[in-house]
Order: sequence, then C-alpha cells, then structure tokens
Amino acid sequence: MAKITMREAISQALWEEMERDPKVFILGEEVGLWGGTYAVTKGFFDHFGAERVRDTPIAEAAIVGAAIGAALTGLRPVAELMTINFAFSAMDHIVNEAAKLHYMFAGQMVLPMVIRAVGGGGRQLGATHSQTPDAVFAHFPGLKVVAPGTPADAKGLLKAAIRSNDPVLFIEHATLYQTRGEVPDGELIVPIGKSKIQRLGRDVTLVTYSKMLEVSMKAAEQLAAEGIEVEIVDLRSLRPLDMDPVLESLKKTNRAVIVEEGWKSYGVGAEIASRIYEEAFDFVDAPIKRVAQAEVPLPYNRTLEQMALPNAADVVKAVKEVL
Amino acid sequence: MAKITMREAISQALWEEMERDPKVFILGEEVGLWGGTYAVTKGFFDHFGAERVRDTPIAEAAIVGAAIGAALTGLRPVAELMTINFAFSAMDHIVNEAAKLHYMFAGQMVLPMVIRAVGGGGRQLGATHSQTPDAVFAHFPGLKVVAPGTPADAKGLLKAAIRSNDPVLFIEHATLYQTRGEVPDGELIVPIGKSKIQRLGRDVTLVTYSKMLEVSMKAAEQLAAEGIEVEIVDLRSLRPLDMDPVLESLKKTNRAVIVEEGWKSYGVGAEIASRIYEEAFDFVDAPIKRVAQAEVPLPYNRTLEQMALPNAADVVKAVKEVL
Amino acid sequence: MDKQTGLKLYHEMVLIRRTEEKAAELYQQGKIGGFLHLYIGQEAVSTGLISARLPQDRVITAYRDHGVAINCGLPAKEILAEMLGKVTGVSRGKGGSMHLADVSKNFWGGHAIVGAHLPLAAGLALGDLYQKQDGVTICMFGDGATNIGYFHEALNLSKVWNLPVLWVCENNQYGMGTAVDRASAVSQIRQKAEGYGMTNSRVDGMNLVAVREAAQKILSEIRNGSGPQLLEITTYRYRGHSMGDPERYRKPEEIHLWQEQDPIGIFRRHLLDNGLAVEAELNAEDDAVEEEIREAVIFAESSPEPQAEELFRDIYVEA
Amino acid sequence: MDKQTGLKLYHEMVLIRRTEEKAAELYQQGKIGGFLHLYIGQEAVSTGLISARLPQDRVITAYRDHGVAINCGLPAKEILAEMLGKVTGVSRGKGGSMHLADVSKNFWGGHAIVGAHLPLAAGLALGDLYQKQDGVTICMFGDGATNIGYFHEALNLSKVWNLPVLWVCENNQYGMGTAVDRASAVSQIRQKAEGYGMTNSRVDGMNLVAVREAAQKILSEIRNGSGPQLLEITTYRYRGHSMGDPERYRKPEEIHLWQEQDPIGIFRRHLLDNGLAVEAELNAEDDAVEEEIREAVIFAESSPEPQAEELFRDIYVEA
Ligand SMILES: Cc1ncc(C[n+]2csc(CCOP(=O)(O)OP(=O)(O)O)c2C)c(N)n1
Ligand SMILES: Cc1ncc(C[n+]2csc(CCOP(=O)(O)OP(=O)(O)O)c2C)c(N)n1
Ligand SMILES: [Mg+2]
Ligand SMILES: [Mg+2]
Repeated sequence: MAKITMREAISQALWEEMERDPKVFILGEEVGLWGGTYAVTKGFFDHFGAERVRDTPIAEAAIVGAAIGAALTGLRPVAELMTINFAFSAMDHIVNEAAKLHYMFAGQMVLPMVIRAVGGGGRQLGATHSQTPDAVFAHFPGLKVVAPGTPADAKGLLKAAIRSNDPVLFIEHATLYQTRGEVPDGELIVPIGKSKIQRLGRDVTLVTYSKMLEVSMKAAEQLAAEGIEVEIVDLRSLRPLDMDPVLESLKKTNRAVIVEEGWKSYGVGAEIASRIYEEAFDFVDAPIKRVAQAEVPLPYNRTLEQMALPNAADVVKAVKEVL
Repeated sequence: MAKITMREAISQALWEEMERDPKVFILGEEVGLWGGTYAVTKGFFDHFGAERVRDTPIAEAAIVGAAIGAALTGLRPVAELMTINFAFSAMDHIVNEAAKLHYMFAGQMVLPMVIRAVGGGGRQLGATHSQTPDAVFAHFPGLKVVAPGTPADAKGLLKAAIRSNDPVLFIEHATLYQTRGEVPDGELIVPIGKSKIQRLGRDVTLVTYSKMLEVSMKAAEQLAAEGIEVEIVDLRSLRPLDMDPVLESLKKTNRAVIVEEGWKSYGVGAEIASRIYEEAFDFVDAPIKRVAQAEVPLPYNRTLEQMALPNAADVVKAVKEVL
Repeated sequence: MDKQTGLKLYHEMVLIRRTEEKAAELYQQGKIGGFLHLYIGQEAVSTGLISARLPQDRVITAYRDHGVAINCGLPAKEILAEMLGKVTGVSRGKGGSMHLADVSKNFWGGHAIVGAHLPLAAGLALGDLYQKQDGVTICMFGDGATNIGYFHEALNLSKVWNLPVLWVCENNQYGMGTAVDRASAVSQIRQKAEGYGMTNSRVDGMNLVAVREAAQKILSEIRNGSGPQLLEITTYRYRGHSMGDPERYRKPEEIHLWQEQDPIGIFRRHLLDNGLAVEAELNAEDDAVEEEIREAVIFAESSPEPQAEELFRDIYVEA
Repeated sequence: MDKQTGLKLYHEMVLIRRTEEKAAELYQQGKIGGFLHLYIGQEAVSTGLISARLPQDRVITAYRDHGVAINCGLPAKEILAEMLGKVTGVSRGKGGSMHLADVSKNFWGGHAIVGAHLPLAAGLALGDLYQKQDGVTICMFGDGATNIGYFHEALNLSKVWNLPVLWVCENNQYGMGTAVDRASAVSQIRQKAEGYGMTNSRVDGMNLVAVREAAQKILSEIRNGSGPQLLEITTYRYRGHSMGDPERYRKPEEIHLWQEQDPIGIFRRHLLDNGLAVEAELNAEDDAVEEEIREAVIFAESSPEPQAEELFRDIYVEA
C-alpha cells in the first residue's frame, strides 16, 4: 500500500491499462508533447508514442466524436477534455451520441470509451473555467458518470471505466490532484455504481463525492471534537446512482446533509434528498440540508470565489442545523 | 377574450413585439421563407422582411452566439433553435456565454435576448429529437428559463421575455401547439418567475409545468370524479423559481406530487421536492411523489415511447399513493 | 461495368424508389410516425457510391438513410419494419426511419443531428488506421451540414491525422427550405475542402456511372494513402424535405427540370444504349422489385411490436 | 505616420511589455491568481491593428487580452487592478486577467473559451449592419482557435450575411504546446478563408507599420462594403502559453531567433531611421511608461477588494 497523489493514481491507471491492452489509447488537447495540462499524462508520449497518445486540435466535438467512432471499431479510447467546462462544446456528442447510440440502434453499437474531464472551482479561473456541472451530465440515461474523491477510488474507478463497454464520463477535480491517499498495490478495480462509506458515525449522514469528500472529512473532524459523529457516504458514481449505503446510514442516523460543490438548484443534492425522502420518509427526523455553491457564476476575486464555494464551516453549520 | 392555440399565441407575441419595437428581430433555421418549422413565424418573412426575419445556416452555436453579439449592441434578438435537442450544439454559448457575460464583466454587458426552443417527446422522433432536458438549462445562474403551459402564459411570458434585459431560454412544447385556451385581448405581459395556481383543490398539491400541465389537468378531472380535489401549481418559470404558491398550497394539502416530462433523476421534480421539504418539512404528511419520464433514451416505437412518457394515469396513481 | 452489375445496380435504384414511395404511402396511412425523409431523386448518388466500396469500407450517413441502407445490403423488409416500429426492424423498432443501421454490413447508421456523425466518421477511420486495416470510411452528408462546426472539426482532424475517409457531400440544392447559397458562403461545396488543403472533386449525382467511377478512383487513392478527400455529388430531391413540407421555397418548374434527368431513367438508357441490358430484362427487374416490396410490406405489417421489456433493454451493455 | 502617432504607438507597445512583465512579477508573488497569458512578443500586432480603428469599430478578443485592452485605451492601472481582483478593476475584480473589457471604449472583452467569441463578433457586426452604423467589428483570435467549429460557423455566417467584420488571426505559431502544423490542416491560416470565398491576407506581426497599413486598408474596404475579410498576422509569444508552461514543445533557440526581430526594437529603429523620433524622445517615453506602471501598481495594490455584496450583484439585470 503506497501513499500517492490523485494525479499519480489516475496516471497509473491510464498507464497500466495502456500497457495491458493495446486497444486503449488517449486523445485530447496537450495530452502528448506537453505531457497533459495537469501533468497526468507526463511521460506517456515518449513511452507509448504519438499513435497512442494523440494530441488533437482544439475541437472538443471532434475529440468526443472521434472517440465515439473509434470505440465503435472496438478500440478503447480515453478522450481527455482539458476541463469539463469545455464539455459544453462537445455536449451534443456526449448526450446525443455517446449516451444514445447503444440504445437507439438496439444494442448494435457498443461504445467502450471514457471521457476524462477535470472540473471544479477554487483556482480563480473565472466563471467559464470553474464549473462543477456534474448533475447536468448525470441527467442523461445511457451515460455513466463517475467522480472519485480519493486516489484509490480514482485509480480503481478509472480502470473500471476503461474496461467498461459503456461510455463513461470520468470527472476529476483539479484541486484534488495533490491530495494523497493510500492506494493498494497491484491490480485495483473499483466497480462503477457503488457508493461507499468513507467514515463511520452515528449522528448524521453526510452524503457527498469528489472534492467535497475532503471538505466533509475536515468538517467531520471538527464535529468529532465536539462529540458529533457524522457518517460520510461517498457517492463516487452519479449514474448509476447507488442509494443503498445512503439509505442504510440514514436509517441509523435519521438525519442527513448533502454536500456538493456545484450549484444547489437542480443539482446533485436535490436528487439525493428526493430519493432519501422517497425511500425512507419515516426515518427522516429533520429537514435534510443541502450544502452547495452560491448560485452565481464564479467570480475571479479570491475572497468572493471562496465565499461562493462550500467549505468545512458550511458543512459544520448544516450538520448542527439538522441535529 | 379569444380562444386561440398556443401556436397562435406565440406567433402573436412575436408579431406584436416586432411591430412595437424595431430592435426586435428573429434569427434561426427556416424561420423565414419556410415560415417556421412549426409554422410559428408563418407570414413574418413577407411582412417584416429578410432583415428582421433572418434565415440562418445550420449552425446552432453561431445562431446563439450571433444573438448574444447583436444583443450586446442593444438589439433584441429572438433566436430560434429548431428544437431544444439542438441546443446542445449551442450549449457553450448558452451556458458559458449568455449566462455569464453580464456577471463576469460586472454588469457592463447586457443581453436582452430570447432563445426559443421547442422540446418534448411523444411524436416518435426518436431519442435525439424527443428530449425534455429543461432541468439541465435551469441549473445555470445567469440564465432565465421559462416554459409555459397555456396559450395565455405563452403569449404573456414571451412578451415579457422579449422585453427583459436578461437572456431567457423560452421552451415550447411541440405537442401543445394545437392546444387552445383563452387569451385576453390587447396587451398581455406575464411576469417571468411567478408560479401560478391553475386549479384549486384541497387534497393534494400537484406541481407541474409545460405539457404536463395539460396531463395533470386531465388527471385532476378524473380524480375529481372520484372526489379527490387536487390543486395544480404551474411553475411557468424554472429559473427564477417561485416556490411561494407551491408552499402555500402544500401547507393546505400536506401532500404533493410533482409531474414533469423529463427524466426523473436530476430533474425538475428533484429540486421542487427538495425545496418543499426544506421549507415546509413539518407540513408534508406523505412522501412526495415524482412522476417523470422513464430513464431511457426515448424509443421510436409508439407504444414504447408512450410507455416511457408520463401520462394522466401515472398522475392519478401517484396522487392516490400520496393520499 | 458488366451486365450483372448493371442489372444489380438498376435493381437497387428501383428498389430504393419503390421503397420510398411505399414508405410515403404508409406514412400517409399513419403507420409510419415521426419524420420521414425520402431519397427519391437521389438514388444514383448512394447506389453509384456504395457500388464502389469494398466490404471493409465503413459507411455512415445522416437521417436521409433509406437509400444507402438498401445499397449496403439491408433488406427492404427490415427497413420497412423499422419504419413501422416493429421488432423485426433493423434497430428493433427503437430507431425508426432516421436510425437504420447494420454494423455487420459495415453500415454505421443513420444519424439525426445534422453534421454530428462527421466526427464519428473520423473516429471510424481512425479505428482502421490504428488497427492497420485498409478500410476507407465513407461519410455522407447534405449541403446544409457543411455549415455546422462539426464539419469543420472533422475535416480538419481527418487531414491532420491523414485519416482514410471519403467525405461525400450530397448537394441536393437545399437544406430543408434553404437554398445552398442562402446558407453557405460558397455555392460549390467542394471549395470548402480548399480550406483544409484537401483534394476534392465534384460529380453529377444524377448519373450513376459517373458517381461510381469517381468513387472507385477516389476510394482507391485513399486506400493507397492519399489521405482524406472530399467529393461533392450534385443531386436533387424530388419530394419535400420530409413529409409535410409546405415547399414554399421552390417552384414546381424547378422540380420538373430535374425530373427530366431522372437518375433511374438515365441509367436505364445507359444500360440499353451500351447493350448491357434489354428492355425485357429491365422490366423483369421492375417486377422483381414490385414483388419484393409487396412481400416487404406484408412482412413489416405482420411483424410483432417490440415487447414492453424492450423499453429498458440496451441502455447500457453492463447494467 | 506622423511623429505624434509614432511616439504614441511606441509608448503603447512599451506600456504593454512593461505591464506584462509587472503582471508576471505580481503573479510570482501570488498577488495574481488563475491563468495569466502574457502578450510579450506580440505587441506590434494589436498596437498596429487597433491604431487603425475608428472609435465606432468594435474590438473583441480572447483571453490573451492585456495588450489589446491597453491599445483600446483601458488604463494600465485598472487592468492591473482587475488582475489583482480589485473593485477598481475594469470588471470590478470579477473577471480577472482573461476578462478585461470596457464597452464604453468599444472593447468587448476578453473571452476565455477558445473560439467562442467569434460568433459573438458576427453578432456585434450584425448589430451595426442592422442599425446601419458604419463600424467594423475587429475580432482577434489565435491560430489554435481556427480549428474549432465556432470559427467555421462564424466565418460562414459573416460571409453569407456580408457582415462588416475583420477576422484577425494572431498566428503565434502555437496553440498552447501544439505547433500550427500539428493541429491545423493548413499552415497558412489565411488559406482557411478560401473555403468561404473570403478575401484574405497575411502580414508580418513583428512589424507595427506593416500591420497598421494592412489594417487601415482592409478596414476601409470593409467599411465600404467589401464584406468580411480575414487577416493573418504572424507573430510569436516569447513567454509560455500561460504562467507555469513547462515549454517542452519548443527550443530556446527558436525563441531567440524571434527575439532578434523584437517588435519594439523594430519599431524603435523605424522611428529613428525615418526621423520620426530621436533617442532622447524614446527614452523619455520609456521613462514615462516606467512611471505609469509604478503608479498603476500602487493603485492596484492599494485598491480595495470588492465587498461581499458584490458576489450577488449583476447576475441578472432584473432580479
Ligand atoms: C444540429 C441540427 N440542427 C438542425 C436540425 C434540423 N434539420 C434536420 S435536417 C435539416 C436540413 C439538412 O439539410 P442537408 O444537410 O442539406 O441534408 P438534406 O436534408 O438536404 O439531405 C435540418 C435543419 C438537426 N437535425 N440537427
Ligand atoms: C473550447 C476550449 N478548449 C480548450 C481551451 C483551453 N485552452 C486555452 S488557450 C488554448 C490554446 C489556444 O491557442 P491559440 O488559439 O493559438 O491562442 P494563443 O494562446 O496562442 O494566443 C487552449 C487549448 C479553452 N479555453 N477553450
Ligand atoms: Mg440538402
Ligand atoms: Mg497561438
């Protein structure tokens, strides 16, 4: 068991899968010669060559579209969108093509492809470069949407995504790349569509994922110091969504807070809260709270940006409110 | 008070606003010579001319982008996307540009523009042409999202949208175009961001909008025959979202069903349910139900498609379940 | 062209025309729903083009896909069944008219978002290049589709990566009601290829022989490493864009003018003039088509609807 | 060019260079966050180009916008204040380096999504056309931006509608780490205009005078109804794409080669050689810039942060 960064974990997953299966290849902007905008594919170009680590023009629709086409021929493309904000430039290909071809042609077309995209705010990149629009993609049946919160999950889920025969949108968080965590040595596959208890507790169920897992963990420590023990469920996949651990936990704690980085309205928390009430109405003892981003396009100014993003203090406050 | 179709109502709104204000113009595919794919702009080209009723190439990003640019110069463009499914081809311009410029440049840029798009399923158009992805657009602060369910609201809201100085996505429903309803004569402005009680009742609060208003009304009649009186709240705008009439009604009925045409997961109903619980937890006597589309890309086959779409029977069933 | 090929291609063209006419009828009877885009008038385009492909050549097109589906070997009965939403349809009734496909025949569909399949075609070609297979991907699209960004991104990428794709623009003069010149900066679509330094050509799409010869030549060039090319095929659709087109954008005279160079008539004359067929043989093909269509309709109409379970099938490979 | 103009443009170029150098310093000190794209090496491009515009000509560009902002008359102090996120910044600290704008000066921003502002430019030009105003919209973008679909849709639309736009590609040889040839099917960007039958030209962007003259000529042609044109301006950025660029994609020698034709040096020599200025005058401009920057930094650093209420301001015009 080694303690590595999220960046290393993702890089390892890609590397190992490319070593294992010659059908796996990477395409995207600056994935090759540059070594990946976030250095995730550093060294890949030299090792695997330009055929398998393909630098593309700035043309997001073509990146995703070409990945779909290549996947149809049996290859296993991993398309990198430099950031998830640019996924909107490929939106049609993600939701109208990747998510629908298998169904629309009654199973004839199979799309073993992954779209990697890094998202999240907190780096003063301004409104167009700081989004966490995960819920938007999770809305579309036919697509799988994964967003890991730990290095181990990132590695295991990315490997699962690459081996999956369905299109998977794999959302990374830029401010998690330096986060370290234990990652088991050797083969590691984490199944897509399984939520996970990341912290045990008895008082409140905290449902979260991706970057907000880190924030929630920090909040949990502060709360523990005050004698409040929160149980943290990490969704890991937004579609398929595994509510079982959430519901089980809720039935124990009878209180829940949902923590997401994206905007609250029509966000992830809305779905989680609705499902909890639908499936465990009688177990909910206090209104479920959603902690989420202020409903503004994220500003550049650091102070304002930090005000808008959910932080540990917000989580602590919400937890106390549901108690 | 005349009884006219939704198509006529929308057409009238456009016509009147174009007559009133020379800065209002239309651009989009087949809006001119053809007379509008759904005949909404029939006769406009001859009357207002090619400068004000601008046929465009098939280039959705350019349509929305050009509308933004023209709006910045003080014009009031009404961009038509032939269907909302093609809005994904202009997604970046809708969510990264239209929704953000005003904020990002601290109010310097003003975008008095409307994007009209028709959506909805039920016409056997297959998975890519039948979507109701309203929640996806409503997720973005900076954009206003309106989706009327009656001819009067369509007319009044469209006129309000055209006069608004904010970018408004105006979502029409293809299978409502023939729906008739009373529309007051003369000037009619319906403010954006106000929900409306469309039917009074005491037993259950039914929250819905657009096409599903019609479906819900039908269900309400059936239920009334059985002595169950539902109160129907029509959201009309998804952003800004006006929860007041919903909460007021809920506090009276203590039960709610949300009916939307789109997919359930991460959909409109999730947000509404969450807000009800957040703001009126103690008043909810039974788990709120969401009636929504089956989570599949809509199939072509008529029977399957109808199975997937929510109908009056589904609403009746849900209402009975919450009672 | 030998006699056998001549008769086969004649048969295909007539089969397309009759399938389309039948489809229009079934639509009018309310048996076909959704959108229905007929290929009548354009038969020589795909028939000539596809006759030049090798089995390893992939084909992908837009929603106006009935003709090319027939040329790719999909049985008319399964095509009609798809239009009727039957489980015996090529896409089990889930795709409809716009989403015909049979990947076992290297026909990759029928795509309904204008231009969106062009990047897919680049990917299909990349698949062959990557796996060192010698297939060429034939990607067909309309004149209107050349104005959307996807066209640009795909053509550029194909050239930068030297992908084995033949970009085929079926210039039928209109994108819905918009004449080429009202939507495109250039009226000869082939000129757009200049912006990518891409070899390009233009051929009369009412003339099957011309289309076939152009396609044969270009496909072999691409197979030999020429890189992607663009072929503009000029043609005309005799019917509306889809059923229910008010056709305010063109005059009947214009249609008549084009009908005078009917692609089936031209090819029929070609076969006769070149001694590749006699009247009786061609009439026999006409009759055979008639019979095929009759059976196809019976097959389609009597086929079962998909079962309810089908609704939740094939959303994912792994649920 | 008269003496006064010469000195003014020299001043602007030096001001851009020093603003950028100062920005780099402030970034290294952690006072500027986010992305920072410097314009060093490209000064003659926007200085020459914008010097040719009339007040009614709108300007819009990408995120590499500091230089053009200065040329459009935005004060360096408000630009630096924006980079520091201060309320005195041109976008009240909410936009940052990539989102400078001052619409009162007809400068329509800084846009951070590659190519997305091209359709906006078409719309700005449409606004003028529609309102019968004689402004020309000048839209600047990088070489990399010409590969995205937005470029295609915007150029096509501008030609079809005969919009008064000057499309200006700043070809600085790379889009991030990708050399033009590795991403674009053609290495001369101007060639892309051929696909739209659009008049196009190419000029040396290290030479302010050449840029200015080309721009003057083309802007007047467009103003007189020539329709849109594309101008490719070849140039080079001396610094990385943004701060923290590992620069694995190019060799120091290449940078040195371009530095030998430094645009400021070239223009300085031009002024001297043509008797438009003497050394002392230019040195005085250098000093004036020095002072201006010193004051700008003090202004920016001592300006207040936006108040908390600012977070919820300007989401909508009508709340
Ligand atoms: C992105 C997108 N925009 C608009 C449409 C609606 N639409 C369907 S077909 C069509 C015209 C296409 O014309 P062309 O490419 O010339 O093909 P043709 O129908 O003539 O074969 C339009 C606008 C669509 N399907 N997709
Ligand atoms: C749609 C989109 N894709 C990717 C990016 C990330 N990105 C920012 S700048 C850039 C390179 C642009 O190169 P070019 O257009 O040549 O401009 P330059 O930076 O050289 O001035 C990229 C890929 C982006 N901002 N937007
Ligand atoms: Mg056409
Ligand atoms: Mg560049």
